[in-house]
Amino acid sequence: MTSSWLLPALLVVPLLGALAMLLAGRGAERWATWFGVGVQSAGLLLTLLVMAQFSQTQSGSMQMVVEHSWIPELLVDFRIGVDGISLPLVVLTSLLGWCAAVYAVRRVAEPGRARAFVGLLLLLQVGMLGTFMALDLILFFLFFEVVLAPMWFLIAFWGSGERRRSANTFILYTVLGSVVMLLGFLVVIVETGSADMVALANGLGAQMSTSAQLTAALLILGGLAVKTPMWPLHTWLPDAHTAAPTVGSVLLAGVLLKMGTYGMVRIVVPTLPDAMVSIAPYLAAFAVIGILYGALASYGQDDLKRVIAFSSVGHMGFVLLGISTLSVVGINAALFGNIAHGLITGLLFFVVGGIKQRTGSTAFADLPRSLYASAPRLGFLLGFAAVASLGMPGLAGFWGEFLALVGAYHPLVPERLFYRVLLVLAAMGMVLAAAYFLKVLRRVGQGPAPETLLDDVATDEWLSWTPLVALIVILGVAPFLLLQVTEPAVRVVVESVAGALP
Amino acid sequence: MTAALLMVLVPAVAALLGLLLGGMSRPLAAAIAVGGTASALGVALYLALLEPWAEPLIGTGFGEGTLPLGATVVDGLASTVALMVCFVSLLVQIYSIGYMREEPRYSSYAAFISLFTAAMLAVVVAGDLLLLVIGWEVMGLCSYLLIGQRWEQEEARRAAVKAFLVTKIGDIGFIIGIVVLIGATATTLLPDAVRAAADDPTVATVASGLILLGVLGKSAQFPLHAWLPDAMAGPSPVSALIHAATMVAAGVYVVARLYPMYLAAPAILTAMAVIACVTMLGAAVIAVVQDDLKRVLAWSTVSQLAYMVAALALGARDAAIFHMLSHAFSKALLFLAAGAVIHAVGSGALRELGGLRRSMPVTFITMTIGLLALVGVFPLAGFFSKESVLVAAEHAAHGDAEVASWVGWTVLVVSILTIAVTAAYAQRLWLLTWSGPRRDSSSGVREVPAVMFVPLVVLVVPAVVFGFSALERAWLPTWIQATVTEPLGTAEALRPEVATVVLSVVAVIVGAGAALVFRHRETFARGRAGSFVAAGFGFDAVYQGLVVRPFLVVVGWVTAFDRSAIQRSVSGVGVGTLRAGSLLQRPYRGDVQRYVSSAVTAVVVAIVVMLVAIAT
Amino acid sequence: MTIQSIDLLTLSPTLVVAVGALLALVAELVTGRGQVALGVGLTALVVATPLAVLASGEQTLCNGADAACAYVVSPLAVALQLIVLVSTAVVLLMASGDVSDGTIPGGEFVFLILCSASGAVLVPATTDLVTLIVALEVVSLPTFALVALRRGEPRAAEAALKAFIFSIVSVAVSLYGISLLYGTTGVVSFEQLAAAATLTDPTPLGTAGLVMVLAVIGFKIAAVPFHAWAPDTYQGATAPVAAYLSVVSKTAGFAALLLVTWTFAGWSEVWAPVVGVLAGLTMLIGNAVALKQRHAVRLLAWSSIAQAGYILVPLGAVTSSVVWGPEVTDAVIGYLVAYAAMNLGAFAVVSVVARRDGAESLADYRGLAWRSPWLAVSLAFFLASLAGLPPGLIGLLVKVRVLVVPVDAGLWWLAVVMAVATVIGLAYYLVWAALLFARSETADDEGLTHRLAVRSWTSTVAVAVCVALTVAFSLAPSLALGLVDRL
Amino acid sequence: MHLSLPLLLSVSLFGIGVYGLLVRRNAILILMSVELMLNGVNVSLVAFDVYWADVLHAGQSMVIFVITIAAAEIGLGLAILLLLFRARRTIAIDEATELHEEAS
Repeated sequence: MTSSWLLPALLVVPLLGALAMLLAGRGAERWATWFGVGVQSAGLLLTLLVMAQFSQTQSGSMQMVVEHSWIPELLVDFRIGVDGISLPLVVLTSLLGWCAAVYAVRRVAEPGRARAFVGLLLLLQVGMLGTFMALDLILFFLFFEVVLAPMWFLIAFWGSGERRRSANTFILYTVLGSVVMLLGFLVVIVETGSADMVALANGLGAQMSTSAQLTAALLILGGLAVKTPMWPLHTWLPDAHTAAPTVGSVLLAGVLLKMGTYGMVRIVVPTLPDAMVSIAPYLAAFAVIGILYGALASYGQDDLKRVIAFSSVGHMGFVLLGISTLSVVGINAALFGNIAHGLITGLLFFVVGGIKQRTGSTAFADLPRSLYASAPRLGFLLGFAAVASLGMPGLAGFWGEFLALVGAYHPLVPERLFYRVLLVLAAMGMVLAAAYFLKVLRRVGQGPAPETLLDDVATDEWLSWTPLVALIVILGVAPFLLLQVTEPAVRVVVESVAGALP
Repeated sequence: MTAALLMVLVPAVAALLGLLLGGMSRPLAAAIAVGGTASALGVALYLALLEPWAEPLIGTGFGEGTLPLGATVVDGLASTVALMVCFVSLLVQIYSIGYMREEPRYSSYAAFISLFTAAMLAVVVAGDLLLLVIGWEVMGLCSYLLIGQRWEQEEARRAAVKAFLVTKIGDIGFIIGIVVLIGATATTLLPDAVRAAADDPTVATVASGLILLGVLGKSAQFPLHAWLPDAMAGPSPVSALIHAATMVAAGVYVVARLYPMYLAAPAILTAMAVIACVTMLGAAVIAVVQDDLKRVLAWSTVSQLAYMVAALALGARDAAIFHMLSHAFSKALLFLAAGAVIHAVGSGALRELGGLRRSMPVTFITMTIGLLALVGVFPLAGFFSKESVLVAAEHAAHGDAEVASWVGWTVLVVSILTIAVTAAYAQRLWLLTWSGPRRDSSSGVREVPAVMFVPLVVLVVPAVVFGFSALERAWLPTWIQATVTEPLGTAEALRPEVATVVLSVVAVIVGAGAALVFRHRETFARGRAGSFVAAGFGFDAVYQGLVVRPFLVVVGWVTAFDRSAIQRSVSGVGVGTLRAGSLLQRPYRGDVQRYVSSAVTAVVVAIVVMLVAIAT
Repeated sequence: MTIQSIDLLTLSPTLVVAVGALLALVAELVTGRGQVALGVGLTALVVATPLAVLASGEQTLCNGADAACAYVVSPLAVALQLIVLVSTAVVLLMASGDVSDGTIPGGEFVFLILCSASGAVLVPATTDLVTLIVALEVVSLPTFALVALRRGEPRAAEAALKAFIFSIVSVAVSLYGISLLYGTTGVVSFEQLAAAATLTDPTPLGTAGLVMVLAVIGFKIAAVPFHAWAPDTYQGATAPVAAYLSVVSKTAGFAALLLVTWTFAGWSEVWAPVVGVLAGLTMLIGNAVALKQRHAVRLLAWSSIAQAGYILVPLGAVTSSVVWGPEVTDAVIGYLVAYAAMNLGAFAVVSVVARRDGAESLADYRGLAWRSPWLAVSLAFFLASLAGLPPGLIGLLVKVRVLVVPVDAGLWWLAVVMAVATVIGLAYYLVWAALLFARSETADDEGLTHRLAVRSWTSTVAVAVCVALTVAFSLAPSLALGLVDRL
Repeated sequence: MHLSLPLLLSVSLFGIGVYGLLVRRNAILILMSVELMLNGVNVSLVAFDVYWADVLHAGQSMVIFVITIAAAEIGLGLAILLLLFRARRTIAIDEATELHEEAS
């Protein structure tokens, strides 16, 4: 195929960009952020090419696969490709990366140092894209780990508040998770003698004994659940978000969290179907606890960023619920929810970052009231993002949650009644989400007429945020645009599970 | 792209444009809003001309697979309601130009109204359940936004949040109901799903019961009614459009849309009837003791909506829709007139009104007609529509409906009682606003500008003549009876019957008479009981105690739990590891002899252990 | 009984290094310049390296009767020899600064290092317990002198003494163990011992002997409970010597461990649990105590203790399902190779920084990135590698490779301990890395920015070599993980 | 002569050496203790050599090596002690604790 260079290029371009930033001299400080925009634009362009080359009719199979033997001693091949499950996430990553780069042009967080900042963002991009493209367990794990160091630097050096502590918590916690996940991968590799995700998904993994599958699945899920984050493993998230700089938060919530749930759909469900069938109800229970807990905890927070962080726990709960149904609808819901949450929470963190830049804080106590009046456009965007996040039908946030409920009505696993109880509880989470977002809007957006006006949304901010707004609306009114891509791939995944059912 | 979808999209686009460009100039914002709504009305007229009652217009959706979206169905019912929605929306938009003259955020206001119109139309023409959900929820959002239009006031902020959350509670049921419907019937197409559900009593009962919760929230029925009176904090045109004519009626409309499914669930119908009875009479009684013009009308709306729900419960869908349409005109008229009064006087408190007859003649006449229509005085629209509900109740009492006859009797009795109470509060409202000593001379109250009173005059027309449309089978009944889910040709004319007419006339006279008799009593000085009734029978306190406070307590628990237990356990692990480090560090004091001793000891221990292990 | 042949070519790596040691001493005597000695030493090592590769598969010092040879170069041995030779060369580069400013006398230094290295080259090629113990002593004894050589450091003697006492005691214990093994089997050559071990179950005497033999190995690799000397000794020694102790000396220890475990593969139920428990303790204690360190070299010392624990894991995981073989040895060798590159790199940076800024405590590293960005980036890279965090890919991959073994063996507790230990380890590497890039907060840091007059480009070369190696391993991990297969 | 007698001697020597190692504070005495341990090794090696009637006399030849090792160790050890004495004016081993863990 002529397009075989595309996916590697998608990784190499930001990698070279990061290297260039490492090697660039002090003079580069001035143009570093523009360079970042250039590289991310190139990446976005490549992503569009990938989309153009991608055959939607065959989205159930891996496309544009590139394969190279790399470390035979570990059975590791450098094998990447995209299908209907990973492509949307690749696009999301490129897009959010681009938005972050544009945002960073004029708004590198304190203390500046644009070269390092841009270099780290580009390195982060490599890790994120790689994770979604990897078709080898160990390669997946490596890319999974690649994002850690850059994100740690971003939080620890460009963050605020207890940034060092939060950064350390973030990395130690997630490393513990990923090491556990690695143990699970090793079980799979040792048992099957293969690290090829495609082969494993196509029945090689299912040949493992049920007990081995259970061990592996618990370990892998445990690791991924930290990243997702699944209740009660979410503790690192609020601190990390509170401390992280704006683009750090955006990418953390927008992309990094997705790596966990993506891993479940990509690896655990098709590779370990027997185990998944028995674990799914527990996963669903945790998911629903997360939904309710996230919403309730959100309501109790007194900091804008923490509210959003806990809301992520709730939203990812819906994604987990979707996965745990193991049904076509449910997994589609999870993938949709991933993308929607990436866009919406990305936008939320951008806007909150904008507020922080203008007012110097995100704590309710320090924020002036009536943002709607002091900066109407910023206020509007906050309202828009909040409404999207609380699951307003017609905006992207709703469909993932709605379809997760539909999936929970007809789970593939036998525990139907249990799932229907969960369905009701999860739906209650949607009201709770409305409660805390309205509280936020009432506290931050509305209020007596302000004495001073804030700078309203600047051109560069519009530029970096508009794509997100547009996509939230587009996916809200035309969810099938995305579902058409994911569905065939999801069917393949679900078929592998269906065989494991009694 | 079907015309139906176009009808939805035009105001939606107007909303978008209004938000993007409206800030530039007021006239532009107004032009976009009015133009958008007028275009929608044009499309609605066009659709009506296609005679959808004879042959429903089906529009297929977009996308395949899991979530096709955008299917539309325009049958007679939808077409009729769409016309009403567009008509009232247009009048409200025009009215708002005048009413919101001083409003700094007019452009977003007009845009949100346009968005609301689009959402309501989406509900009306929805051919799939998903479009229905979108419209349903976006309406709620617009309601929230518009109630909170004046968010500088704490009252408006609170009312907006309350409205959204209370309806959202009902919407949990609604959404789960839709999920059940989709899950059980494996289709998202509304007609197919309804037909399939109607064949399965269990699914019908579960789904219609759950969806009913959403309906109760949207249509402000007991026990989810408490938000509507507070919603009067929004501007009057908003109250007229959303909280009187359309959104609150959407609940009724949705039940009508899914009617075959409801008919298959008699238990739910009975529940609806009971709820309607409670709401009908309770809200009317509360309306009698309100101090605020708009709150009287709000409680009245709650009460009137209960009539429609009752009609639905009794199997009289056509009567419900008939009353819904007639109520839309008269109540929109009343709210706009009330808005005119508030605009002119600067307050809606009944204490501060009175004797405005001379200075606001047009408003006076139109509002009087509106009140008469509300009470149901012959030959205004309200008379015929209310009679149709009473006739349905009578038939049900004779056992001609899905529900038991006691239900019919109950509804009949409560309805008659409510007519009396309605007449009483309407009379009281009229007296307090228009009669009495002139109060306007000193404050310089003048009639509102033409842009505001013209819509009032226009609305008078349907409020007066609409009632006759149901007298012939070929007129309105054929229109609204024709749906995709039911066979054609069974429409019946909705004519009053002697017995009910006599009863209701007596009730009106008794009610209005009582209000006249007690007119000189100081109506505002109330005892404890009066305050209790005025506060909606203390229902807010019940909410506060049963929902809000427990919620906040649980939030407190969870937050504290997260801070202490979970967070601390994590940092505890960190601190613990560091402590372990300190502890493990302690033996290394630099004395090599100790080091060697422990090493030698370890060797001995290892040997012993291994010897034991080998031996066993 | 005659030794029939002495194949000098096969023996050449050891010989060249030993001769180089003498030449270096002479060269310094003649020229009076330490740098010349360094040059000679480097040359010897550079010559010896290809010779070692050439000798792969050869054997010599054979007894004609039963073809038992005293010097057998298996691919495994070559791999270990390569680690020793290259690492020693890097240490020499590192030390050039110390030599040129007189902190350590050049000739003696090179002589001692090469003497020790020749022993380390010998260790993996030995074929009996006697030669092995002698070779290990050859590695050890010069290092005590090396530690003590440091001028102007009153604690050097104490540092040397601690290592020395530990060494002689552990050697004595191990020798007793050897005598017990000899008493049990009547043989000392590995092959005969292996045959005996496969034929018979472990006897009490043999069990005790085998455990005692592990003592000297434990000392060399600084595994718990034979580790306590390492932090004190490393701290008292110069950075290059500490680097040598932590890499080359340790490699010799692992070579010995591989030989002993191969020999007694039949008795794995005796030594594997011991090694496994030691591995777990070493990882946990090493990492936990490292968390509390404030002195750069001490931190690296505890880190290298912990790293030794990781390397022990595959051997500790030898069970009935995972037998001693390539699965185990490749993991050990792979980790050793990577460890040599990244640990030497870290020591190289520490050595340069210590000489430039007089920096000893971690606090002195605050803001290094603004004074010497490349050194800081290199150190951060090495720390990331040691922690097993990308971009230090090789550090991560060898950890993965090591972890495969306990997972395969179903030895869950060991795998979990290693996982937990890795996370603890990450913490202190991070703290250090964070300091590198932190802004200087106090004004007295200015004092540190002045640079010592004596600068040595060769020390920087050492850093560069380590960076190059670590990057190369990261890009092509097979170079490390598949080293044995290539020899 | 039965094997147990020389082995008893060997164990005794080794044990006395270990005892001295653990309780003596004087570095010289510790060196001597280690010498005792090594001599214990030597005794047992010779005993085993005889016991096995080893034609290669591995045990005996090993004794030579042990003696060499011991000599080298003593030489080096004394040098280090000299250095220590110069710096500290003492060879009490429990006073050489300048390098140690510092609580932080």
